[in-house]
Amino acid sequence: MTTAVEFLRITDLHAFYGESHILHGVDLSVNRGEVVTLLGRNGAGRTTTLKSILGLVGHRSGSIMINGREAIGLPPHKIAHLGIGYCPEERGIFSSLSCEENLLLPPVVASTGLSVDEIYDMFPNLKERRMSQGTRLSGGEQQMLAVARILRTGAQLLLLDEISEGLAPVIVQALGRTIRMLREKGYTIVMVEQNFRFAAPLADRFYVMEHGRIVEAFSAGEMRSKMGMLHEFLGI
Amino acid sequence: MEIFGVPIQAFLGQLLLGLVNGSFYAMLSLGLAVIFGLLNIINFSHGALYMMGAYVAFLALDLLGLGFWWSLALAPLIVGGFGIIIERLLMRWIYKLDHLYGLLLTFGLALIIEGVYRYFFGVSGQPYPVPDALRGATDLGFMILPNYRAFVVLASLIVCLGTWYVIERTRLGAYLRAGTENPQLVQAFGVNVPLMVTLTFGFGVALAAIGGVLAAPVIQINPLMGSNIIIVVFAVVVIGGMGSILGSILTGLGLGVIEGLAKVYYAEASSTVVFVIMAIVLMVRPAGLFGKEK
Amino acid sequence: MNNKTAVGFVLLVLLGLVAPYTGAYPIFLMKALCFALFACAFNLLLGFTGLLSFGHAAFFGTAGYAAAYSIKAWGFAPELGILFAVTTAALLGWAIGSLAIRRQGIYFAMITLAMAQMIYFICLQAKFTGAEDGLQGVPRGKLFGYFNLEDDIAMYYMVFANFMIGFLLIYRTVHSPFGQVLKAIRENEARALSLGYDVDKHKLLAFVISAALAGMAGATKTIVLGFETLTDVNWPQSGEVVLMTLIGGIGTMFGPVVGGFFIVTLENELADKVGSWVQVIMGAIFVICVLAFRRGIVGELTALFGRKKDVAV
Amino acid sequence: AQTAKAGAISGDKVIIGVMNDMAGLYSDIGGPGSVEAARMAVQDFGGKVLGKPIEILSADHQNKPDVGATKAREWYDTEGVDMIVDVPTSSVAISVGKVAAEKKRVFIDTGGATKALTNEECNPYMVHYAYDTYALANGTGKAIVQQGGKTWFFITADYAFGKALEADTAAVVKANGGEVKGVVRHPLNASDFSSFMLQAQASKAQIVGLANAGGDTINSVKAANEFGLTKNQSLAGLLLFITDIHSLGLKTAQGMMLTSAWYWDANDETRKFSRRFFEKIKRMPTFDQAAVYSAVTTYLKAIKAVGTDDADKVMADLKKTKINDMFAKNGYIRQDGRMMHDMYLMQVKTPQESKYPWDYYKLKATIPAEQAFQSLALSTCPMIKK
Amino acid sequence: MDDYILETKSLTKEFKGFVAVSDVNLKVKRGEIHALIGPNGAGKTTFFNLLTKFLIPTAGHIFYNGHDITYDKPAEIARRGIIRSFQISAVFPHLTVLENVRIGLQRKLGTSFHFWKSEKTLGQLDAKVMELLESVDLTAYASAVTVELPYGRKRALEIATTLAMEPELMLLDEPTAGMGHEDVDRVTSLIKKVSANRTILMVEHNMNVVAGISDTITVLARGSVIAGGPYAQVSKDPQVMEAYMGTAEGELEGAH
Ligand SMILES: Nc1ncnc2c1ncn2[C@@H]1O[C@H](COP(=O)(O)OP(=O)(O)OP(=O)(O)O)[C@@H](O)[C@H]1O
Ligand SMILES: Nc1ncnc2c1ncn2[C@@H]1O[C@H](COP(=O)(O)OP(=O)(O)OP(=O)(O)O)[C@@H](O)[C@H]1O
Ligand SMILES: [Mg+2]
Ligand SMILES: [Mg+2]
Repeated sequence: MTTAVEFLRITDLHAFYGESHILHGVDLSVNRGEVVTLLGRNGAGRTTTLKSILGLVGHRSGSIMINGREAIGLPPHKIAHLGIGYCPEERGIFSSLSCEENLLLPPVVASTGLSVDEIYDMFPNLKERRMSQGTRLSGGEQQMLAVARILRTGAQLLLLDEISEGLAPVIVQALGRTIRMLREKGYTIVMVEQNFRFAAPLADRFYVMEHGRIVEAFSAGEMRSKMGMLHEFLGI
Repeated sequence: MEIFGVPIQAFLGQLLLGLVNGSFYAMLSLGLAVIFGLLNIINFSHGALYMMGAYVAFLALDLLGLGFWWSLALAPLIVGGFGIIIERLLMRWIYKLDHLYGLLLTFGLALIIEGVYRYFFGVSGQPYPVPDALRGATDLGFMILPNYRAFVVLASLIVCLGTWYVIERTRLGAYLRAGTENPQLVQAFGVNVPLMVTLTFGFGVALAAIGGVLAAPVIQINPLMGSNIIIVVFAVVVIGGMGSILGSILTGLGLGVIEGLAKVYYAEASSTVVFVIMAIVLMVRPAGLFGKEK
Repeated sequence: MNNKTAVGFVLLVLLGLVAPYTGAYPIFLMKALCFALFACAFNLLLGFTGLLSFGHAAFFGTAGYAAAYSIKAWGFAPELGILFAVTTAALLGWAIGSLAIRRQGIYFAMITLAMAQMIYFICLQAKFTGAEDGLQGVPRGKLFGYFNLEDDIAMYYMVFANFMIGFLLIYRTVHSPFGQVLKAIRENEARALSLGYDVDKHKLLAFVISAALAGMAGATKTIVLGFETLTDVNWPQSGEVVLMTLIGGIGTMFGPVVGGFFIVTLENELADKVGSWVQVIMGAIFVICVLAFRRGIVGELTALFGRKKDVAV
Repeated sequence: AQTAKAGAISGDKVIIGVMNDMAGLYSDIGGPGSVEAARMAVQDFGGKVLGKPIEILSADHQNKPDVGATKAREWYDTEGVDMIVDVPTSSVAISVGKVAAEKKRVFIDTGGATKALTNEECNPYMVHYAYDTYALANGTGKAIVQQGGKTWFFITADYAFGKALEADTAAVVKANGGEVKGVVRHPLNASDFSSFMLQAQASKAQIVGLANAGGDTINSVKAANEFGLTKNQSLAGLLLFITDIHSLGLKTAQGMMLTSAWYWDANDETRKFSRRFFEKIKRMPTFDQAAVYSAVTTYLKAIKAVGTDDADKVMADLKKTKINDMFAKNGYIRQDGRMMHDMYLMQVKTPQESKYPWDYYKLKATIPAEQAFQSLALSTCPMIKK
Repeated sequence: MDDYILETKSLTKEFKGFVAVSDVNLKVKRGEIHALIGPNGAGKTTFFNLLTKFLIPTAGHIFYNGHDITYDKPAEIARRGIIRSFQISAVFPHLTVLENVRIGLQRKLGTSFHFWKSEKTLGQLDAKVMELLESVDLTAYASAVTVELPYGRKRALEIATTLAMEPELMLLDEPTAGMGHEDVDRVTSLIKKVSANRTILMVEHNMNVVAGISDTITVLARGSVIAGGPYAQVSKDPQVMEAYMGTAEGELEGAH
């Protein structure tokens, strides 16, 4: 086993939307090459955690170290250049851009990204609808595009929010394969997932959130022993 | 040969003159569209900024002795710079609010700018000569076209098409279009959106300023020149629909021409014709000629 | 009507009844009441339907002309003149409204502005308006053939009565089944549509009511002052009513009243004090309100006295 | 305190209110300059009349009749203002006139152009002092036809004011043997006049009459120059102030004909006044501002003559005394309130002819008062018994 | 014998040469829960949009209770009793929960244009509102402002509002998308509960839900119907497995 290199460390993160205090001191860390999943109920604050990493919330405090750099004071566009790719919950496909323009939009932040051809091989639907206006794609196609888009940029840390939502089983399986492949390529991934059955076999470690706090952390190996707790928190 | 009782020569002449006016509409509505795109603000002060452009030309000549060409280069920079200051100082605070507040803020701004200019320059207007190089007129056979007017059409076409190309065909344009829809996400991808917003506002304002400089030699420079034109430009924008850049350019030119023809056939109605067309377009195509339903 | 609204309401009525005996200038009071009603009518649209009309001067002014003309040329009694004017404004509201509601948000604002500008041009060119001279010397006449309105006090109470009628009608409209649907439309138009509501017709009705009441304000003002001119149909007047509502408090019941009085007073006071700076000051108020004072006077006050933000006073 | 005894001054002060447009369209014609002119008049009068102080108030009516009328009421009622002067913008002038009649106080309008003030809207307390649309149209039309400008084309602002100017001018042109070749009516604030210039050019009329005002006139002149119209045709401005010429510049405006009520550079008296005025305002006075000076002086003289500021007595004196000052020679105020004085047909100098700043006009003809203004026979003023 | 509430005949939708829905003949039996499934981009949402008039069909017809409704307007459709729920939750955020449902009931009163009446006249509806809230387990929240509700509750509220319209036919587009397991279960049983006396047509990717409550399933792929019938039958169809699952082994169970 190689020694784990810490890629992301969040300490005592508080986040606010306007006056509402959403995150109350989140601590978590992710090592290079790991896949980590955040679990929790609707509204637990998982999306907010991802957004806070990128500085997309109203106000935040605490510490966010990305690859050894403190990101808490940086504006979002600088944080992205530390090597982060973000796939938002609501997909964020641009309607005034074609499918392909959407795909090519995010600036490349490192040279290690996938090529457009590789991406099209992975998602044949997108190739077919390449010239279509972004939001004319079906819900699922948009979801694929949102994931595909950040694979091109070479970002090493991927923040994926509910990527399996609204996808046909066949695509969900394909996504699972993609994640595994990305992990093999050394990408670091933080996923937020509602779909535990999708996330369970993929992740190395899990965090469980509740009311803006991390309430549990365990590794894939400990999963069996934690089922009772998961059932209590998530009704799984 | 006559067209509806007007000799064809005169008809062509009027068509051409309409195009000149259309150039101003096009340039102003383009500026509005660019700003609206990224900031989601209808810039009510656009007319006032257009007026400022004309005043820069006047002052450059009056105080510094700098001629038209200098002004054409300076005005967009100065007024655009002013726009950037406004954006940084005022606009940023209202992006998260309902878009109507943007309209109200810029309306107030227009009142202030206009009021200040009235105070310092009075209302009776300032003279501005046609630049020497463009003096005189060319006999086109069917009409005598002042060279300066021809220049206005050409210059505004170049500016407009240049803008169109950048926005619709380049990567920078793609950022702009994407930023229009979801600025947060574009920023999360690593694009410096606040800077982009500021510069875009500055650019839209600069377009207005260029319009002002171009207008200076042909119409009276006075503090009210902006508010006279801005409402018509709003109508142009409604007719064209703010959806497309090319749309605002074409609508601007087209309405200039229609208005020009109205001046020949029924001059009394030439200032209402744009509004009538707006009403008709709204009945047939609520989203405007080039607009997309949201 | 909740308790605090009721208190405010009683206060308003009392103030209104005793105002002419406080030494305040009667013409000024009447004028201010007319503008307050105008702002309330406008607020029905902006505050309670979420539609920003930038052309409300069209209704205010057109009704003014209708009243002035019918009274002066046809010898209508004041009440008939007002009725005629309100009808005219409502019809115009229906015509402009049908076009404007085809678009939303900023477009709506621009369309109303442009249509109002067209009305301005028509008023400028038409014969019966007297163009830039205006329609002057409109007699106040006798209300119901009995009350001589030449008497300022009688006139005042008629204006106040008009104001109260308008104000109560707006209150009723906001708190009616119709008002509920308007609120729903403002919140989520697509959902209201899918629940089977004809959204456009509801918006149009709100628009027409607002136009009619703006017309009532305009007609009353004409009778008070005895003339109607282009100023009232021109776009700065549309801007002014927005400012009144904004500064008083958008979406509050009493805000526009306060705003109306505030601006009319300001305009009057500034007239012989600051000379050419009036416009700049108005502009600055706009900017300040938008940046730092969005709830307006009444909104801020209610917030100060610890009410919930969402309460429409 | 309304009915003052002979020898009494109401409120122990004479208060004069200068009301006009301080920042809008007409602010350069009157505006702060009028206030200054009124002050100069008071100063020249010695600051006191019948031993009582004279005070000047000023207000900006913002071109809004309701602001003007409300202010006027307040002035007359609560501030004790005895006379209001200036008031440009026809609608405001008429409504202030109504207030004056109701309150029975003096109102001398110098800034308004509408001839309605001495016709259907006339009243016993109102004087129309400087000019009106009839005088402008009539003076210019007649004088030009007499000088050989027989064929006319009108560019008219399409509303009552423009149409009245056009109609009055056309009538006098025809009466003097001229011909109207055509008319084009443009909407207010048309901004681009090139298209109308083409039509004017095509008409081949000798004179192109501009029956519009302010920015419309200026933009017309600019377009006329650009299209070379002035090579073969002459422009006649029916309502032009010296400030308009200033803003056009002589290069553009040269050769135009126009009628003016007064010119600063006419004689030593006018020059003396104007130089003093220029010291303060940095502009030469317009005829409106000169008229304000004259009107205030005339009013104060009348008070002195009758020994009271009682409006009825003052008005009676005003209507029988001749006015002789730097503004008017042998002027008098007619029954309908019209102040009768000579008008002047001017031609704008070429840049070569102009020797010093503001040296803009040369006198082409003096139009005697009786010819310049509408005759009483034509007046629709109800006070005139026919 | 079979009573069909909704029937489409050769329904087709083309977008600039791309056929999203192609010649679909679908029959929905009265009183059933009918699920529409299929891979992403199959045309399910487009099909829904055609039914509710958000899109105009290129060809084909739609019959509802025997009437041709192909060219009706959206509001007319709603008045006929076809109500659709949105994929993104559609509530009136700043109204209370009670008012939300009442808006749904209010239309039938016929007073929606009555600006001269007091809103107190709406009080007569409150009993009915509470009944509806009861049925979706929201009574406790009646006076809460809607924005403050948790996600799953908002969906429940939306269903209550929809029920207030007394729809004969409810169209649900991915009703459980983005929900946690608890909420999924809550909403599933809710759908089952309200399906009494009415017909439900829903699009859903969660196979547990589909398997649990639907009576009939239609599978769409590339715009065409490839299979239809009860769950047991459809889930064994190799073509469906191929198109939907990606693997032909095993039973159709879904990734959830
Ligand atoms: N823009 C916002 N403004 C105010 N509050 C917000 C905003 N976005 C989210 N919240 C609140 O923050 C809390 C956490 O939301 P978050 O989106 O992080 O939850 P989540 O765990 O991702 O759940 P979900 O499964 O619903 O996506 C919720 O209570 C939500 O209502
Ligand atoms: N307005 C449109 N213009 C062009 N193509 C469209 C339009 N709307 C949908 N499409 C295309 O039609 C196809 C079907 O889309 P639809 O949204 O109906 O799929 P769906 O079955 O709902 O898929 P999902 O399960 O992913 O939501 C997609 O390929 C989409 O790209
Ligand atoms: Mg989330
Ligand atoms: Mg779909």
